[in-house]
Amino acid sequence: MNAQMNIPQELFTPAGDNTAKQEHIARQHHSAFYDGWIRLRKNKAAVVCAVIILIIAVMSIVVPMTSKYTYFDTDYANKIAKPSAEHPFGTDLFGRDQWVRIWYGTGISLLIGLAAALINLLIGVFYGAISAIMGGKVDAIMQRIIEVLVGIPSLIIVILFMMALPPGIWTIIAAMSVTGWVNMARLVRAKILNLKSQEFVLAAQLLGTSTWKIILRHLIPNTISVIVIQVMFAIPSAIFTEAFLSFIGVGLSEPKASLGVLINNGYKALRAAPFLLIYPAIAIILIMICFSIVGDGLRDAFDPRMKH
Amino acid sequence: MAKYIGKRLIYMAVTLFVVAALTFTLMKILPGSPFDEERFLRLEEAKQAEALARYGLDKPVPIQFARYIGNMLKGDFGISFYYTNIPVTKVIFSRIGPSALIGAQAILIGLAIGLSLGIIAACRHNGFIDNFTMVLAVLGISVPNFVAAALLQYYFGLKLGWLPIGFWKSWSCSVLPSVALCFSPLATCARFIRTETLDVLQQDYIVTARSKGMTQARMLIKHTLRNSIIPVITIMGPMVVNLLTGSLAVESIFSIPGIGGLFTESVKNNDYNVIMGLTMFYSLFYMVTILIVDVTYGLVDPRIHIAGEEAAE
Amino acid sequence: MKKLLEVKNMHVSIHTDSGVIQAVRGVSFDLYESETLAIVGESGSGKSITNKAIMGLLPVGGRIDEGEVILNGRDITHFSEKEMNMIRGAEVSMIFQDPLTSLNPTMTVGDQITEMLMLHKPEMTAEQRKNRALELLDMVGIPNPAERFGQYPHQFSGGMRQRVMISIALACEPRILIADEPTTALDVTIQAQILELMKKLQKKVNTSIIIITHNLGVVSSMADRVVVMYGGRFVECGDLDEVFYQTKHPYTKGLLDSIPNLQLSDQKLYSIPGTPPDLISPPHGCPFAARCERCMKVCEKYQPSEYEFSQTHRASCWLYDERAKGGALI
Amino acid sequence: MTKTLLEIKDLSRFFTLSKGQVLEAVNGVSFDIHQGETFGLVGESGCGKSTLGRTVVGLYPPTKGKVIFDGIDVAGSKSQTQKMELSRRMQMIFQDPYTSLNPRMKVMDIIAEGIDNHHMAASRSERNQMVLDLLHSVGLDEEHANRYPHEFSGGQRQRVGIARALSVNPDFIVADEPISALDVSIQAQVVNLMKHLQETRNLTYLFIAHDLSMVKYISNRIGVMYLGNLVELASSDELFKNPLHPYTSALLSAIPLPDPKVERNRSRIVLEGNVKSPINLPKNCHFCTRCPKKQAICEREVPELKEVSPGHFVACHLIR
Repeated sequence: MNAQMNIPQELFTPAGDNTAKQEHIARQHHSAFYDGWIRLRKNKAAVVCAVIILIIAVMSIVVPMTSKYTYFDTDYANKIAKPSAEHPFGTDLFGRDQWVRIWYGTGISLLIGLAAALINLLIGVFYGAISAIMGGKVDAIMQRIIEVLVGIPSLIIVILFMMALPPGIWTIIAAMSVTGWVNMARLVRAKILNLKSQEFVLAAQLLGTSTWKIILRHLIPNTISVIVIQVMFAIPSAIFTEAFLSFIGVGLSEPKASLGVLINNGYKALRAAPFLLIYPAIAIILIMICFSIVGDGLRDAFDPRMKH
Repeated sequence: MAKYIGKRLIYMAVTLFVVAALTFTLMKILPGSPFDEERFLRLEEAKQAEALARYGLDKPVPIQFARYIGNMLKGDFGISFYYTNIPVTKVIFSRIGPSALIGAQAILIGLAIGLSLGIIAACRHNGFIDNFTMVLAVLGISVPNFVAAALLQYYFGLKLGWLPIGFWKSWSCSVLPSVALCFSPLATCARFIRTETLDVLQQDYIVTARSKGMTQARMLIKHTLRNSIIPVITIMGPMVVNLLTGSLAVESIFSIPGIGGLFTESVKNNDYNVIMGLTMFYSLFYMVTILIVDVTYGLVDPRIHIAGEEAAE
Repeated sequence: MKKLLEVKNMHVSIHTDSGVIQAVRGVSFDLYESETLAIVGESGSGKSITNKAIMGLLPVGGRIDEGEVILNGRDITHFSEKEMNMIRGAEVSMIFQDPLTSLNPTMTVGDQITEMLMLHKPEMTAEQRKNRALELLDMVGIPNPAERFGQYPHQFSGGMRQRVMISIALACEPRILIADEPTTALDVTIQAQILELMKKLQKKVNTSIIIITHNLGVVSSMADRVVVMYGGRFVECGDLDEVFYQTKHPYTKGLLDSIPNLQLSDQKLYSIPGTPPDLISPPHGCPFAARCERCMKVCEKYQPSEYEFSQTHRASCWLYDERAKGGALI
Repeated sequence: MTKTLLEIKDLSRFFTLSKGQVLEAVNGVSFDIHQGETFGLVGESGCGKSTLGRTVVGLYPPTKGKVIFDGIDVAGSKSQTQKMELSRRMQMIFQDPYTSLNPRMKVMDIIAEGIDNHHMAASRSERNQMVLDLLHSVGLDEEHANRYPHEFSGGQRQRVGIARALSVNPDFIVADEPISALDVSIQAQVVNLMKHLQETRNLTYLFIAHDLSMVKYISNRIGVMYLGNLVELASSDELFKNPLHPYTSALLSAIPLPDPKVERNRSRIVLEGNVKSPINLPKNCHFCTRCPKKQAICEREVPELKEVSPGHFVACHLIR
């Protein structure tokens, strides 16, 4: 108790007007996105994976351009050459340089994954938003359509599409977009329906804000986190689907190369040269891992409540 | 309850019709048909017309479709072009056995390991097991099943020779395919049950349970798992469906006479009727699974009133 | 009267990813036999964390840094989980604020009551446990207990569920019942029912109650003694009449003046300016300094010591230091 | 006689949950609100007071009956100018400080939204100045303008909500439980602020709450609702001194008073049972299942609101 005793007498005088400090906010100022960014930065794994994805994307463009080999040059002289300085990833059955082919294939797979995810995003967001915003009858009908589409085994339909249409990158993307957008539509609709009943949207209506302005200023900004997270999971699943299609022989045709084609070729020559399968396999697994971890990181940072 | 199921059946019927229409049109615009092989071209004109007639391919398309739906309702999916004269239904049912076995084994392994790992991970949050499970789970959903199948076949089949590399001679032939297929259910299950359990552990009734002075084990079983296991039912549907599509590649790798392999085969051989039949089978199986999952969820979770009894005052 | 519980100079901190919250920064109080002690404070005052610390139910990252908890003469502050399990539910039990989420939704109400008996009364047979549970349901005023025994929590209204919580807590006739804002989530008429029930049961089961609330009306109708907390610290404590009528601490005075008096028709309601302190970087002086109209320089620098006004009435405020000339508030 | 700003005529609002299940949130309610007055509306959860508030401002269309605001039928067909005028003169303050502000918008833009909609500011600098004046009038300042809602405490967020409502110089504000999510000391701050703003800006309030003591402090007249019906209406002093309807007296006696001496020696009416579900209600006095003075007639007919003494209305068969 003695510490309290020797407090000087003059401290016992009124401390003057402290109203200024009353409303003061202790923590320094930053925005909601900034908050999410801090949480994301703390997640080391997510940051590392994001960097890896970037490096892969850049390499998949740069390597095919700068390398002296192309993805289709055949060189029957040194078929199935072991990985060497000349051919870091060796050569395949037709003597084609695997180094270029794998990077080219990764590029194609990423392109397909991104394109399919973005198209699904566009259709899904519009469908979900219109269904939620219009509400009533329109919403009911659009929901029936979704319930019917959900019943369709999407991969089977995609395979049939691939058989019916001439193979090519854009066919794969189109095929995957037939029922790929349903998930995004359901997530966006649920989020907007929830937002529509929030009090800040009611307040905006009362202030005379037009429907369009409510959508642009209130609904969309609060839905972005849901959309971004869903895209991060849609890209790897699109890459997986493409690889699957090429593996069962309905995907891209020779000499075009995607990870699926490379894995398929690698599988055919598995006994002779396992490395022809292992390198593309590692590539696709690495991409899938990185996207999953970054996706999880984004969800925990920006929308903690939304469960996977 | 009956009303609910009735409504769902109607939707299923509509979906099946849409799938049938979609597949039928795709069939019609498919390049090449089973009759392009030289064998067919060598037949004279009349013989060709007669063969087409026998398969009803000479009629205008809408009529063919109407007739096809009519037969389908009677359970007749036409006959396979590849396996000449054998009805499609017979072909399909003869090949369900292996697929069912592999699928069941894959799900059982996935559930057993996935659930236990996920639950331990949640209880030891941020402990070693938690991180290990997370790594395993991410790997599980990142390794495509056909890559896993190929590698398993190469190492355990070829290199070490412990297990047969394919075909369907004995039970041991089903081990490698099941393992290849179990990665994705295992991973999805582990991640899901871990998130659900972590969520439940933060609920108020867990604090109540702790305030009753019960042991950690009892609280885990009686209060935590009881609430976090129920939602696992909801992911059973998508899990089974992923298995369906996974079996397409895995069965062709291990050349297993399953319906997955059949589908890939009939795709290569443009065997229209089998493809149509299989698509309908897959679609029906897919929707029945989802219906069973929804109904079980309603029965198991006392809070949902599918059974229709009102909240007493 | 015999002293049941003694809390001495308790400090609790909670480690979260946005920083370490100094939730409780020095609180002491006692609880005597068959008495009702009210712990009053606004959100963030640490009233709930203090009691969860007593029961060893701190959230993840929570830790008792300093201080002691003496229950019936035994120091249970650092009891092992096993030892605490012997006490929880048997000697001290707890009921919580939100009846809608405090019961296990997938377990029948009957099972949740008998479970408490199973844990602490192993000698009872299943039959005896069921009868005791039915008796408890009737005791807390739930109509036709036999039928309701097998039903699930979602089939009960808010008020009914709180009665079930009480029957669970009192199943083993504990010496102490800690009620954490038991009626905050309920409507006024239902709240009156629950408060009457708790008073009736206290006499019947002879248990002491610690009621945690921010509603001074509930305090004046339920409590014998009051402890007021602010910013994680003890501010004032004493008998009901002492705290309400001879209020010493400016915060308590401010709280009392912020509530409209139904008898007066044109009363000017006093409102304490400013907002509660952020306990991640708590003020090093008196927590109420920033909002106190009689704040002195010393209040901003040093945490006030305690001053006694009667055998039971104490307050922690520099105004009552002899060097503060002005002295008493009223 | 002060001007009547708002007339509510036999207003009903039902929600059809599913076939055969109709939720009668508001059922045949009529009362007027005078210019410059604070009309308190109290009742327990599920009595329909929030639904009534939202129907009055036009967020929900009424199922039956009318809401006339200064001569304009709120739900009727209105010209564009009338619609904009209504959206300027009627505003609302919400209960939950955490969901009533858009988390992705700065406080400056939240408050300025109304000003932009009604083009009340000639230039951007004038707009910003108007926002700063509004912030000062609710006890906040420039430091808060560029911050986001998640950086504020509950009480401060509520004040931003009030500033937003004031931004379009409304005449009438519906406050839907503005203080029930706040601490006691912060409640008094917000209520005093609303009272001050009422005097300086000549506002009329419809103040909805379940905390009766705070409602008495701020209201001139108080209406008590039970399961969708208005059961009693009187001036706030009259209601507390001489409650007529059995439910009102039970409600008042249930309030625990922060005054130990009074609490010790007062007898309390403790109602048995709890509120019925408002779905498919029978045509009778809905309080009959819990009313200590219940008689046969109460279970057969719906009592109508009668003026038993000047300004004191009650809906109960026992009181003529």
